[in-house]
Amino acid sequence: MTQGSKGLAEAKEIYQDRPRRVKELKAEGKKIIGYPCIYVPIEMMTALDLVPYRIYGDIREPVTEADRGLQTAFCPIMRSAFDLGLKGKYDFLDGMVAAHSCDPQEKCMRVWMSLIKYPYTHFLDVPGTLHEGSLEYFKGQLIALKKTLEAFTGKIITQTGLREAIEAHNLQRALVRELYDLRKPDPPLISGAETLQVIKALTSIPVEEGNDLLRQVISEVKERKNGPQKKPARLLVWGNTMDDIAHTETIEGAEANIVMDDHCGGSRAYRTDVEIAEDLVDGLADNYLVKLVPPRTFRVAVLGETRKDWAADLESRFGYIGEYIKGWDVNGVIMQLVRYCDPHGFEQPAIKDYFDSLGIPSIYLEHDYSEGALAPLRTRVQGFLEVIGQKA
Amino acid sequence: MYPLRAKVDETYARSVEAMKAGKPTVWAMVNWWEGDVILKAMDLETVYPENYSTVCASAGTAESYLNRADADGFPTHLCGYSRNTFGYTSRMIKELGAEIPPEAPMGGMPKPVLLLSSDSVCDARYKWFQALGHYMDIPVWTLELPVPGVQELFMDGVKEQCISFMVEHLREFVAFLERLLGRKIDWDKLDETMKLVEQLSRVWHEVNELRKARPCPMHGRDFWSAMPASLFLAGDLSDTLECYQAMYDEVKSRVDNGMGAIADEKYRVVFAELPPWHSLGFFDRLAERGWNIVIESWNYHPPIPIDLTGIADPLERIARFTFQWSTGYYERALKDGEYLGYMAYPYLVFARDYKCDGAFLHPLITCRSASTHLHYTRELLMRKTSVPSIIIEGDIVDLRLFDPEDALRKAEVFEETMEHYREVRKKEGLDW
Amino acid sequence: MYFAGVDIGSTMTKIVIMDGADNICSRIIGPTGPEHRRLANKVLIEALEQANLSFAEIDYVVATGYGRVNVPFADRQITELTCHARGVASLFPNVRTAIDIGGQDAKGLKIKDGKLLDFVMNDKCAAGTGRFLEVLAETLGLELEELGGISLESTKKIPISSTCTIFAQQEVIARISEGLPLEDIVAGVHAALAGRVARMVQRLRVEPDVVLTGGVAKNIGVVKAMKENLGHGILVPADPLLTGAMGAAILGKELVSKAMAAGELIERKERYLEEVTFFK
Amino acid sequence: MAWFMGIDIGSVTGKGVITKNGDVAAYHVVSSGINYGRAAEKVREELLAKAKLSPEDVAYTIASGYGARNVYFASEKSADMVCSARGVNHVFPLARTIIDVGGQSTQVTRIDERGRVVNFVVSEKCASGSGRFLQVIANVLRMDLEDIGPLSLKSENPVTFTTGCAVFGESEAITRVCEGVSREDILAGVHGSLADKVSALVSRIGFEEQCALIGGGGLDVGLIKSIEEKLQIHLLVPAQPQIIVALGAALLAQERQQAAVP
Repeated sequence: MTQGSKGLAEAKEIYQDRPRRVKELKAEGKKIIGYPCIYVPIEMMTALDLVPYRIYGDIREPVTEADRGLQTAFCPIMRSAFDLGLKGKYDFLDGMVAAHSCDPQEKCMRVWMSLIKYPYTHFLDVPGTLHEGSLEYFKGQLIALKKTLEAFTGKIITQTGLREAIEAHNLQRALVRELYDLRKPDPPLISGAETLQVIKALTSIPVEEGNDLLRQVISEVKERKNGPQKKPARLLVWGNTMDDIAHTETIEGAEANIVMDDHCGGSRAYRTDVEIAEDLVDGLADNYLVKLVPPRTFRVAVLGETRKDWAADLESRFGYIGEYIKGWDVNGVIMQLVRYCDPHGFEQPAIKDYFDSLGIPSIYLEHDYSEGALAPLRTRVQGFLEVIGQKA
Repeated sequence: MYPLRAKVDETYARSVEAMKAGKPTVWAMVNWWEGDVILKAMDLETVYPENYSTVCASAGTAESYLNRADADGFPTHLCGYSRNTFGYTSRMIKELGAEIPPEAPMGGMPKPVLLLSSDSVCDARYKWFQALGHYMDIPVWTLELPVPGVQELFMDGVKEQCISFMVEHLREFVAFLERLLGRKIDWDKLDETMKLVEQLSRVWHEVNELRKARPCPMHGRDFWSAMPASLFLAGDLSDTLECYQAMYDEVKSRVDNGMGAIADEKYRVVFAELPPWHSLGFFDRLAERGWNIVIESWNYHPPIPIDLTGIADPLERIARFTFQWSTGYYERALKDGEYLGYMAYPYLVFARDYKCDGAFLHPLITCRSASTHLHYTRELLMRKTSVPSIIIEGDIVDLRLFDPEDALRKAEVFEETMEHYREVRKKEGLDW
Repeated sequence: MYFAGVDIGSTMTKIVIMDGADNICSRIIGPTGPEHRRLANKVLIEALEQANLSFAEIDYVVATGYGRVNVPFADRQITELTCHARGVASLFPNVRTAIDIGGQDAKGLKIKDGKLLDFVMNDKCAAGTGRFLEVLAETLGLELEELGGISLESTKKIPISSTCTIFAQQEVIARISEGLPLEDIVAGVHAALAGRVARMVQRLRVEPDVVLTGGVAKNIGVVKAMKENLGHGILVPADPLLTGAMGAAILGKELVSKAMAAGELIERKERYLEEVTFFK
Repeated sequence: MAWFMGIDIGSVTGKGVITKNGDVAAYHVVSSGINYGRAAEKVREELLAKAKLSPEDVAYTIASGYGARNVYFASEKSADMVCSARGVNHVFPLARTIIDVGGQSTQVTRIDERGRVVNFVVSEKCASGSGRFLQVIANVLRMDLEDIGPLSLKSENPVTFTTGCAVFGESEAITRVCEGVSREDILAGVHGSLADKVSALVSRIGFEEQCALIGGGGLDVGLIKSIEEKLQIHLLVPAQPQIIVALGAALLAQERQQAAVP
């Protein structure tokens, strides 16, 4: 075992018991702020020495309380998270910042904040389009968030403080991208499951600790001999939020390596950096509204176009995935959705059109947010791999 | 009251004529006046796929469209209205070379020059028009309606930021329309149109205020038949205004003469979401049991009136008007510590102001955004005013889902529940 | 040379043994019932006896189907999707769309030149599978085999609106109590099943030739209803249960001959003619 | 002194009760089969025979349950929640919550001290939350419904049932059998998932001690145990849990008849 070999093991540990670290920090007097998705600018929390802690569901926990506030036919991820909230599993939080990233989350978090009162809550509106006024409005929303965070902590977010926070999170983004680059070789140096554990760990601890963890993992992964095996299929997983290794094992249990992903439990939050602009909030607004890629934002090839071109439209919406496919030498795409997701659901069949245009085989898998819902997918995945094999 | 319903049907016929006459038509999402007033002022014939899907469902053509959308690869869990429209468009474009399908009810929806979506209320309503690009290269414009948090709206400057964002956005939209149509907007006409909308909405609001009377003079069924004229701005607006005024007089005289909408008002009930259109007769059977629907679905009501006089810019009046629709209840919500200030909270206000005995909540299975908040509404009404709710599932396109027999069986039991909570509210010192 | 295809479904085991010239030496449909599923080895012994072969004489064994995972006497596992496609194509070279309605699932396969291009699958809801018919036959007190004939008598099929099998069952009971004609109810049941499967398969853009396999393919009523739903003629193999096993045997043969042509050594597992287990 | 009859035709069994002065004079249970009308008649004949009465002796009859409309001889119909409320209140005056695990659906009803419905909730249009699920699994395991409860209690490590669907619960059970999982662990798993459904229903309308369990589910000690563990309560279970709705119907019959006669 090399010196850095604690990395993956530690990531796994945190993954298995996420609240452990923040509870320690809370005991030391730190304040923990929950946030449900990647649209929340956690830099502002870091700048105030608050610890951002991402809220997930738990595919192993039966949902028994959520009906109090949500119907059954509803994003099962949010339903599960909300259920955990009602069961007191998130009681250690000192506050919650929600964002209007998608409709289910907006509605769910408004209900959540109404039923469970935390010392601090804030709701951040996110415009649906990228028109001229959108950025300015969103900036106004960020400034409002800044104000309530300051009021809650009784501290001021200084330029230096925010700059340092942004730099720390940009460093984290860079390190994550470095980690993902280690999946370009064949076989990849790190598996999809391991990557998922690392990402989930990062959303459970302060940014600096996360960056140390990343450095350890990267050096360990580079040196270790017992990495993933070479397998015929190199897959990209596109989807909403895959947050449990049960998701990846369904695929990597077969003759495939997941070498790249594009979903909200994976690379998406780390794809782009926050620009250090003169007004730092401008940089944040630009990254969180414009640069983030989830389909919840309405994108067209040309703003205000009076003549539409579907192909250009697809390129403008999915072009970055095309880059992934080239860069990571992907030979198949799994479009994996935890069901009842409108923003991603409506991308079908458009995104399939796009993959077809690249000549990349793709398969759409839709399942409930439970471990057992994944087992039946195995035959589908293996069948898909056989289809790829025939093409090869 | 029915002339108002007829106005909507007219618009489909008119849009078809318009297309035949080479005039441009628009497919629009219900946008709560934000875009409609402008379309109206620019003489654009507009149809509403959401509304048209209801028509298809009642006419029995929906199923074949749904199957077609399914076959084209759209996930079946998506909004039923959207899948109906995908199927319709697929048939029109892929099979009939942009000709209106012969089986299409009410003359059908002609191929549009513009898809006007709106990001208010749910994601489906803009993702869906974006996805129509799969069939036709039609420009899409998405209207922005900001939805700040309840606490956050009342922070310094936030509300004005929302308004100026909307105004700037609408100015861009007008410029876009002018580019698209190659003609300028008539600002005076826009101003006039908006004035009419303000007036008829105010009258329509007053009509519904009258329903607070005991017994309630107007049943939900009459609301449903009259609502579309104000929501879709169908027909000639000054006619519409007169219709609503006539309606006001009729309802007022009923109040003055103590006339109720039903024979014997035993239960004052608030109804949520779209009704089961195909079996509205069901409400008569409830009426026989003394159920009066005294108020319903806040989102199909006009905004609580605000004073817009003295605001010269019609775009700003539109912005404030629509924004008031979605945030008009926020102030009271904040006082109650409730953060779902628009979808669920208004029902609490209804239950209190209309002194309701119970809530009839009607989730629409394939319309999640219309149903998401209903379970919470149940919780909210019970927690804050001890008003019980009955939840009976239905759907917007699969009409079989709503089972009147079963619903009636539950309604009968629910009467004991309503009786019980009447006592509870008395003990709590509430006056109904 | 001899090749065996072993298709272990959710309720029965199907085995085909072929020689190098694709002649079928034996075909066996094994004991039904979940408890017996582990005894696929017994079915193979039976098949070997029928073909007068010893296990050692089988050059390659491919296992497929629901229970393919831990088959101690198989050289290789291939999904039922690929195997069905291959098996159907061997019988109908022009097949473009294959539909297999099994006891616990339903599949749609898009095929070109014998190769699987794309597929859809339902194993989430029983209402789209053969189980739907089993449950309702039971309810009506009929044998599964009787359904098809009876439904042809129908003059006016009664729509079954319930999407869930259990509630379809309640609905059927209600219809019977109303004294509606049996044949019309059965026809309604067939239409309901066919409608669900057709919608799923249409995602593949159905092209002829269309082949229907699985136990349900023996039901003339369902075949008729599928035809009405898809607007294409439906081809049904003589032995609609065996296409998966056939495909498995053929794929086995192709693997071996491909390896031999390339002068490679075909990879074989240690094979034991023992009970199948289902532990991971 | 008049006699009153309550008939409850469920999707699986038909039950009937004759009362006199609010006491059970006779009760009977048959299988509903596929003809509810006939099932109702059969129940009635048996009841009259047991109570040694002729049809005229019965002053008023109320029918309830899924097949209520097929009970042609009933004076009127009433919803099962109302009947179960009356019935439970009669047997357990202190009960304020009723869990009714029936053949086709599961219902939670809250009642007041007079046996009137305070609030209620019915499981969604799916059999997964109903006793039907137990029946299906019992068939797979080739067991009688009566025997599954005691066996389930023996379970060391229950399997988790992942599918909501009763039919796929069946195929899941089949798979487990093949995997060699013990029957008690499978049964305990089914009981666990049913208990989850029940507590999800309870979460919607709240809960008040004491709580009664009725319907066919009340015959299943395994289900009783898992619900008690899930909700952390003690359940009141009548000796004949499946006839409570019929009993309530008979009591309601008396109520209605006395209301009718001035």
